[in-house]
Amino acid sequence: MRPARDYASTRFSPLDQITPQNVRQLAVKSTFSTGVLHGHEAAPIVVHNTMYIVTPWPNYVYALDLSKDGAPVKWKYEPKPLSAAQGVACCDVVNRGVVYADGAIFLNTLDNRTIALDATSGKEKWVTKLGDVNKGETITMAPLVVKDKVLVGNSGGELGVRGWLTALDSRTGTIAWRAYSTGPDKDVLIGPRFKPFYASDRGGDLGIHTWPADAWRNGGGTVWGWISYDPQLNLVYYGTSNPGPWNHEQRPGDNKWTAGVFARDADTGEAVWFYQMSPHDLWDYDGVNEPVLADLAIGGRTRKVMMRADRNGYVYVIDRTNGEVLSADPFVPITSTKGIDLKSGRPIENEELEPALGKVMRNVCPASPGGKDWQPTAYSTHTGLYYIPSNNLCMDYEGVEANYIAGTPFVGANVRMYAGPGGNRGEFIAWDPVARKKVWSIKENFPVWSGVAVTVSDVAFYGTMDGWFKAVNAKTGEELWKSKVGSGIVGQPVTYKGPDGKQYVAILAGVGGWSGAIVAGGLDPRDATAALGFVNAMPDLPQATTSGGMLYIFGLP
Amino acid sequence: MTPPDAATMRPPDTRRVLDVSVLPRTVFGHQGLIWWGTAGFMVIEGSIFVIALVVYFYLRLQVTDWPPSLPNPGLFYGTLNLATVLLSLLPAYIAKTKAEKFDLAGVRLWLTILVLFGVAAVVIRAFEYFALNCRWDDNAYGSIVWTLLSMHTIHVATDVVDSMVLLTLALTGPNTKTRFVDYSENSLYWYFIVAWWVPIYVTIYLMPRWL
Amino acid sequence: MTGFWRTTTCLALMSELSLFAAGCQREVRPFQELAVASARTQNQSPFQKNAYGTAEGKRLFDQYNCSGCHAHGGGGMGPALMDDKWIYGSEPANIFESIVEGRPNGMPAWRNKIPDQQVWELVAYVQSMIGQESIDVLPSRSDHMRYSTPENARRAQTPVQTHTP
Amino acid sequence: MFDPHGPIARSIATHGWWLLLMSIAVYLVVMVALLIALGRRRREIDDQPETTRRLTRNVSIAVALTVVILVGIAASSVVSGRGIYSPSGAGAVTVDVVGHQWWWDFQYHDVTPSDVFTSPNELHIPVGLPVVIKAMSTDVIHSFWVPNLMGKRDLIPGIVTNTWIQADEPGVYRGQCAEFCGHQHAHMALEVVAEPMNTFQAWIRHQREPAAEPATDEERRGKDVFMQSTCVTCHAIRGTDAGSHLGPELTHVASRLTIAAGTLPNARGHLAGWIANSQSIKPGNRMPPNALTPDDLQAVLAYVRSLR
Amino acid sequence: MSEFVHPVERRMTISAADEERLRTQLERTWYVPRGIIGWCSVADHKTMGKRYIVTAFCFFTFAGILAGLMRLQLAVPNNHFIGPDLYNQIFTVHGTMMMFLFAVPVMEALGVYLVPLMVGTRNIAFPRLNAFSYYVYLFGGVMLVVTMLLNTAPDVGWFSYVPLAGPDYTPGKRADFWAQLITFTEVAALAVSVELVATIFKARAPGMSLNRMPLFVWSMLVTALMVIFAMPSIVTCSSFLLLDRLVGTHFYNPAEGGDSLLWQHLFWFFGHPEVYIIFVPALGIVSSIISAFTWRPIFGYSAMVMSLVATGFIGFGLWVHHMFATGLPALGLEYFTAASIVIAIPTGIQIFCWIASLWRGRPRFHTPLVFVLGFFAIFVLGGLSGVTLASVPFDLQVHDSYYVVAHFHYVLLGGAVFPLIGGIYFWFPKMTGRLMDDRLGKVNFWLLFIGFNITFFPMHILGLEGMPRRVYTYPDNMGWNTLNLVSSLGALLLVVGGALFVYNVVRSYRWGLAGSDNPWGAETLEWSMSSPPPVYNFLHIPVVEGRCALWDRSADAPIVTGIRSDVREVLISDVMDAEPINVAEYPEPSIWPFLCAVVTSGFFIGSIFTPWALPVSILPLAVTLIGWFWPKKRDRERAIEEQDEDRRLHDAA
Repeated sequence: MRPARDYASTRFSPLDQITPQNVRQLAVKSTFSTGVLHGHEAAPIVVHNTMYIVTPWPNYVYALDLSKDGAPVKWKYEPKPLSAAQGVACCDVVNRGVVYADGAIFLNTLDNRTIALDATSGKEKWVTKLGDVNKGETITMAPLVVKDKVLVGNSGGELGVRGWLTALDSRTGTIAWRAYSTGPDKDVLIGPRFKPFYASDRGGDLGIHTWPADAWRNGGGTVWGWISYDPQLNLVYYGTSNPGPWNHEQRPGDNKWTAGVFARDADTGEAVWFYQMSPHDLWDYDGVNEPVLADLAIGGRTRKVMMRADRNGYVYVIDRTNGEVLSADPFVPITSTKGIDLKSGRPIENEELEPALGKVMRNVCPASPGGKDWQPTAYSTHTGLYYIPSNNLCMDYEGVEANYIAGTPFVGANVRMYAGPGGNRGEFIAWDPVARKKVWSIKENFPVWSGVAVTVSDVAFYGTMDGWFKAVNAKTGEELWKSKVGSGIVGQPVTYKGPDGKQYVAILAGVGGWSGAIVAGGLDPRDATAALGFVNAMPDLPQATTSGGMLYIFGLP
Repeated sequence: MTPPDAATMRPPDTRRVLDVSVLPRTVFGHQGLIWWGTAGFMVIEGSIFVIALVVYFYLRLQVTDWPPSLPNPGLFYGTLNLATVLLSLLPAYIAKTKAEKFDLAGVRLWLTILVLFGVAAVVIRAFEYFALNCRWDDNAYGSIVWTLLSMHTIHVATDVVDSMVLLTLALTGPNTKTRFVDYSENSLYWYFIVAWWVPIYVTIYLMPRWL
Repeated sequence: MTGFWRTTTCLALMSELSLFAAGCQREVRPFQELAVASARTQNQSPFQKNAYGTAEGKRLFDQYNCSGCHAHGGGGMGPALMDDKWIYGSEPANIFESIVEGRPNGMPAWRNKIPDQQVWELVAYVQSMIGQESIDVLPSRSDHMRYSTPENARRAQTPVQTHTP
Repeated sequence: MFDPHGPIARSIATHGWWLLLMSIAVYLVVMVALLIALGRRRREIDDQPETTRRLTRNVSIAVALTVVILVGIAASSVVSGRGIYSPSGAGAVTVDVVGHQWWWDFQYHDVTPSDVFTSPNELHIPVGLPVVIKAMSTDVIHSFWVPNLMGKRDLIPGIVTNTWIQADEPGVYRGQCAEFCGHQHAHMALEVVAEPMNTFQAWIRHQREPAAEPATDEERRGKDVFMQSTCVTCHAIRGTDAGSHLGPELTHVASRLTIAAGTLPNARGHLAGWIANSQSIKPGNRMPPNALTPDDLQAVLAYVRSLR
Repeated sequence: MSEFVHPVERRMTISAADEERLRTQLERTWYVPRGIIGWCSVADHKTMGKRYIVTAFCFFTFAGILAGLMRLQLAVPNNHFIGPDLYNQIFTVHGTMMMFLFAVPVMEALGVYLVPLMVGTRNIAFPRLNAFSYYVYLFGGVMLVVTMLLNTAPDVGWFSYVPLAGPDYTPGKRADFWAQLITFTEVAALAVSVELVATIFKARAPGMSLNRMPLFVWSMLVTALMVIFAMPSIVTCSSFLLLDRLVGTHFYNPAEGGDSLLWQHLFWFFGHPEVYIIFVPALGIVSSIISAFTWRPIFGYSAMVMSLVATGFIGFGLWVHHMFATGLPALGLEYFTAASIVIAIPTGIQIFCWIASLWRGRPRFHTPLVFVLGFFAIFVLGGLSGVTLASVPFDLQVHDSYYVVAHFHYVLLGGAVFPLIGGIYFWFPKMTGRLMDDRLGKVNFWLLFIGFNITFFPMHILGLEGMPRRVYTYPDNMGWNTLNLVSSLGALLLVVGGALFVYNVVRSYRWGLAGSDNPWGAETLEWSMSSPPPVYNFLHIPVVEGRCALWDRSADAPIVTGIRSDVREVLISDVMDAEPINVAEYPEPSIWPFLCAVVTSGFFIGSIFTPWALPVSILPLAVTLIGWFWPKKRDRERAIEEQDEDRRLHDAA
């Protein structure tokens, strides 16, 4: 139904046929080549015995009929997005998934169109153009349908785009409201209901005043990550990306409302609260990571919380009713900040590392992709653990003057990344959000750039960039099973019950994305700053995998 | 006093003379001229080393991490080289004493041993470059340690070649007495090179661990 | 004997002086002499053998955000430029066209945004990224983070066109 | 130095005059002594032991006097130096002085980030109040120097240093880069406009505003040409899509006294020549020649001239 | 000292025939080879010294013409005569050439020529090294001239501040040529300094103890020692610059942990002593001339020597006064103010002592002395403006303005070039055997003196009015027009004066009055032999009996015998007392130093373009060096002689 399975974005499946005991018997049941080479970050979704997958640009949508042997293609939809859109997609031309609601499949194309397709026939129902490629805007996120609205946000924080979240009428495609992430309060949809918990977020038109004059017009804060929805409170939660440019000296101030999380009324879009994880973000610590909603017993009472493993390396537990941070604890080695001051909600910056023009700051951890980038976490109510696919990367960072030319990158930083302490570039972490500590973890050579799925039978699935699809015991972290697939995995595993009533696991392989850019884009590792510095950390990836999109469906015999 | 007159300066027929024919023609050490040339160049090269070391510490003050985003240099080969060159002081010293006694056989033997030590030092030096764990163009730290090491390597290599040439001369002749001064000064220069390896070794290998 | 030495000496001196001969053109700084109109039709960057033009190209490569997509040759949003795979050809005219007209997979057209003589400077620099310039013209490192071996220390590569437009 | 208009310059000038007078006096004394030594009537060489004693005494006295004078100079130097290093009061405003090849950028600090603005090549300061300067450079070493107001401060890439400036009378003071910085070191000048506090504040308020909207058709067309041509890749105009800071910001360019870093007075004709081919005026500068049609050029001129 | 053999003092009869025989043999032994190969093989200090001086003056002329071009460009505001690109090359080459190819080398050249004569020895120590250093210097200088002619000349100022001179802001090879020129001249200057120090310390005639050394020799000693300690600094920093540009090291890249101020520290740690390296020999010249033209020893010899030495030491402690405007901590700056002011004290002492010398003696106003008097008038002014520059607040105002240009031209032209030209007038008869025209000389002086002051005095005022240095043009409305025009007109006079000097030299060389051995009646040993000096300098090495070698010589002064005349033997003496302690043999002329210099130059120039120049030139370099030191026929003879000698001694025993 949705990439994240539920509105709370838990990726927690109640299916229990696959257990730690029988998971070793998993075998490939079906495969399907997408015919596209770039990073496949999408989650396949299964509705009415049909699996829908979306590829990276050119954003083909395939409907596979699971009820037939070999899952043949039911229909294929080609949105024919503009070729030029590839040139403004910051970190590979990915797409993170489609969503199904009311007989329709909703698709975002790279060239800023949201398209509703008839789920059975693949016919276009409506198309709405939301942004302009020439300004650097793209859309890579998976939409979310809440009631009668399709929520869509844009990408392009590295191109001086002004971020927004737009709600479309799911029947007609007309724009219901649009909430910008920078600029005057009326653009941000800040009104009388806006009650942020922390003082620094209160005040009029902070989206203007916390920027140098006019800088908010190309200040980033795009919404390219995940949206969660709490039906009880009728609030949607989503994060805003980094402020632009990366070079912080060109944007003194807190740069509201970037690198933070918004809670908005699902119907009107009015902002209810906002919390900024990285005010005046120095290191491209986007705030787009998925808010995972759960009810946890904290301090003796059950609190409605939102969990976020943020780019800045902290696991936040936030009261989702008002935006109060209950705890924030590092889950990866951190040097860029010295902790989170829970009183003000602000991170304590490490002033020694504050980047200055023309000076290389060394050993900044986590690196720009953060402790965890877009790759979604999972939360199992059964184990009470929060599963984080994380990166262990540090970087050298030099601020340089960024030059705004519409439709071209607006970054202003030279970055080279490398493995963090320990030398492993990734780690799969099980985190106890109540006890605020790591329970177990599996070190991975490459960053864990795939999403996670966990089942009630305590099996957690994730993939690695060198092409292993793994199942681990969700309680102990014991590796139960793994299977090598054709390309590195940067997608999201899903598990579903097939038409035959059996439980299946599906994953899209196809290396790419920011971390896989060296393979997907054929980049040259001799340049340490290639792909904004990520290539420097991944020079050996081309030896480990090649590109190519392929769907794998695993099942028990 | 009146201005001097050329006429008064004409030498008389019988003159006071200072006969220096008895003076030695071959001298070792600072009484001789060669020593001063060698010393002059040692002072110049020593100044360059001092300045390079000063630059090292100056650059150290510019940054917080040292070595910046790089591992510390490996100790093994540098220390091995230190041991080698310190040991080589012995053949150098003996070769020098032999030279000053005009003992050609001794010079040949100990100069050969000195050359062998020198070659060993150069070979070990090649591994030291890998033990630095950085390239010269990585950052200023890499630049200065490569420079320090290379400056010293050039000195070592030059003196090894120099010793080889002298060894050839010792073997083929002609071995004039002044040639023995060359053999002696060669050891002096080798002392100089060895002596500089100590502060450079300490700077390259130990300073990153201490600072 | 004397004749031999004399010849040796003269040859040595002449070879030293001949090193300078290459210097004449590569250091000229053509601030404005460039005939823009004629430059468009030619297949040779007027800055090709010119250190100043190539260095200006390097500066512009950063300032016009070329490095935003192509990084410092390693690529990112755009393809790598320091490897030997040249999608649209490596002739100066090809590169000029890529910059001015853009290319369909995302390279924007810079027509009217970058004046021709600066495009030619960029062409010269792009060629120098794979060492397609004489060594006395290739740029060295910048006063920035070290990202790669400086252009003047890279091994020259022969570009291969990988795609026929 | 001859025409000081600020406390630093005045303190330097006072000190300098004192030094110069002292030097002239010493020079005269030495020259007179020399002349006497040369022209002294003497029959023959004066080799009396008594002469030698007298000479020794005189030389010793001269050396002693030299030492005294030098100590005096050193002391005076330290004293007048004190006033130069630290401002005489709290700074009225803090300005980043950023050196570029070959122009200046003055960025005015403010606690509210959106009130930060830049004023290329023209530094406005309130009369009678110290202004704190943070000196920095983005490329090579430049040196900030306004002879009538203050001494030099080098702008060194990678290093930020603080100094201050103050003018006691309203006026326009010319400053120039004093450290050789490449081709156009000669044409890297700036204007310091010292004005009364209320004028200064009005100026600040005006500078904070976005650019004026084009009023006439020609100006509108000029804006279109500007936005679609080379201009937009280097210059920023606040309130429009032009956001590049490679060259000086043009939001209020028409209100400035000069163009091209003090090279030319800000007049339409100069501006036209500058846009068409700046290389003939300031060879080697970073602005390329622009092959605009005459109509387009006029339109752009009209637009740029409207950015008051 | 007891362990040493002492020379035997006795009386002996030396007949005229003996002397004639000795003369013939010495002439044969110390021959100066002829022919092209011979020309490149010369190892005689006088020949090399003259070549050095002539070469240095050629570069002086070239740099002077460049200066003339600059004044032409600056004569009127907004001049388009020379564009910024060319102007920057011109002023860079002018400064570089004057400092590195004229001022330091010409002073050392004078030392190469005069010091062996003054200390009473037959040649400079390490004569082949001396030849090598000359050729390296020559090739380096030619390289710079050629770059200027090929539009490839450095354009970053003689100080080459990074990052402007770094790889990012000076593309191409212009700055590399500058950096490598430094290497050329430093190699040459350092080698010469070692030779001079060794000559002065070890080859003095018996009796010339340190406290009897002529002041000129003292000044050369101080200079040579300053070179030895100062120049390594700039060798290091220019090599770092070359490495930054060629192989991408990061010494001056602040982003990667380098520092652009590092350059300034290293450069000025050399750069300030450099000024004294140029100026101290001039002090020696002044002392020589004053003493010769007053027929009196210089007043206060000890004070003069102490001042020279003090200048040498203090010169190293004040480099930061070139960096007052960089924003270093104030306390440090004040220290350097104090140090910079302190150096005025030794200079003052010297000025006062000279005045006292003039007071005591009866000056004879020949051209050399007139130039020295001009030196007083100019240099004292330059020195005083130097004291003002040491003061931080004043310096902040006038630093990098024309005031500084005026100041250092007063110090360098007035303090070094005027005495130098005086020195040329003074020693010309010794070098050539002919006197220079005195009347023309005085006209020459007045042209230069007036031209100089018209050119440079207005620059003081321009600087105080705020005109910065190194600008290729200036606006019209600044009130600088008149003074600049005046200055440019003055430069015209200077050019005429310079031309007249050249004319006088050429004319006197061909047609000048023949001078006697000692036309001025001066005191130092170089005046004791014929003019020009014979190839072996001294028929008999003299024994010095007092501070003024010739004036204090008694009628029965001893001479040295027992030095072989059939090989190039020289007397080596003790450092302090010049007690003879042994005899050394100097090498024959050889082509190898020249070839080695060719290879070295090839390496230096090649390494501007590629680091592979190093491996490529190692082999030829080794070949030429081994050839240089490889035993010659003479060594075989000598080995046999020594064996015979040993056998004889053995038999006798």
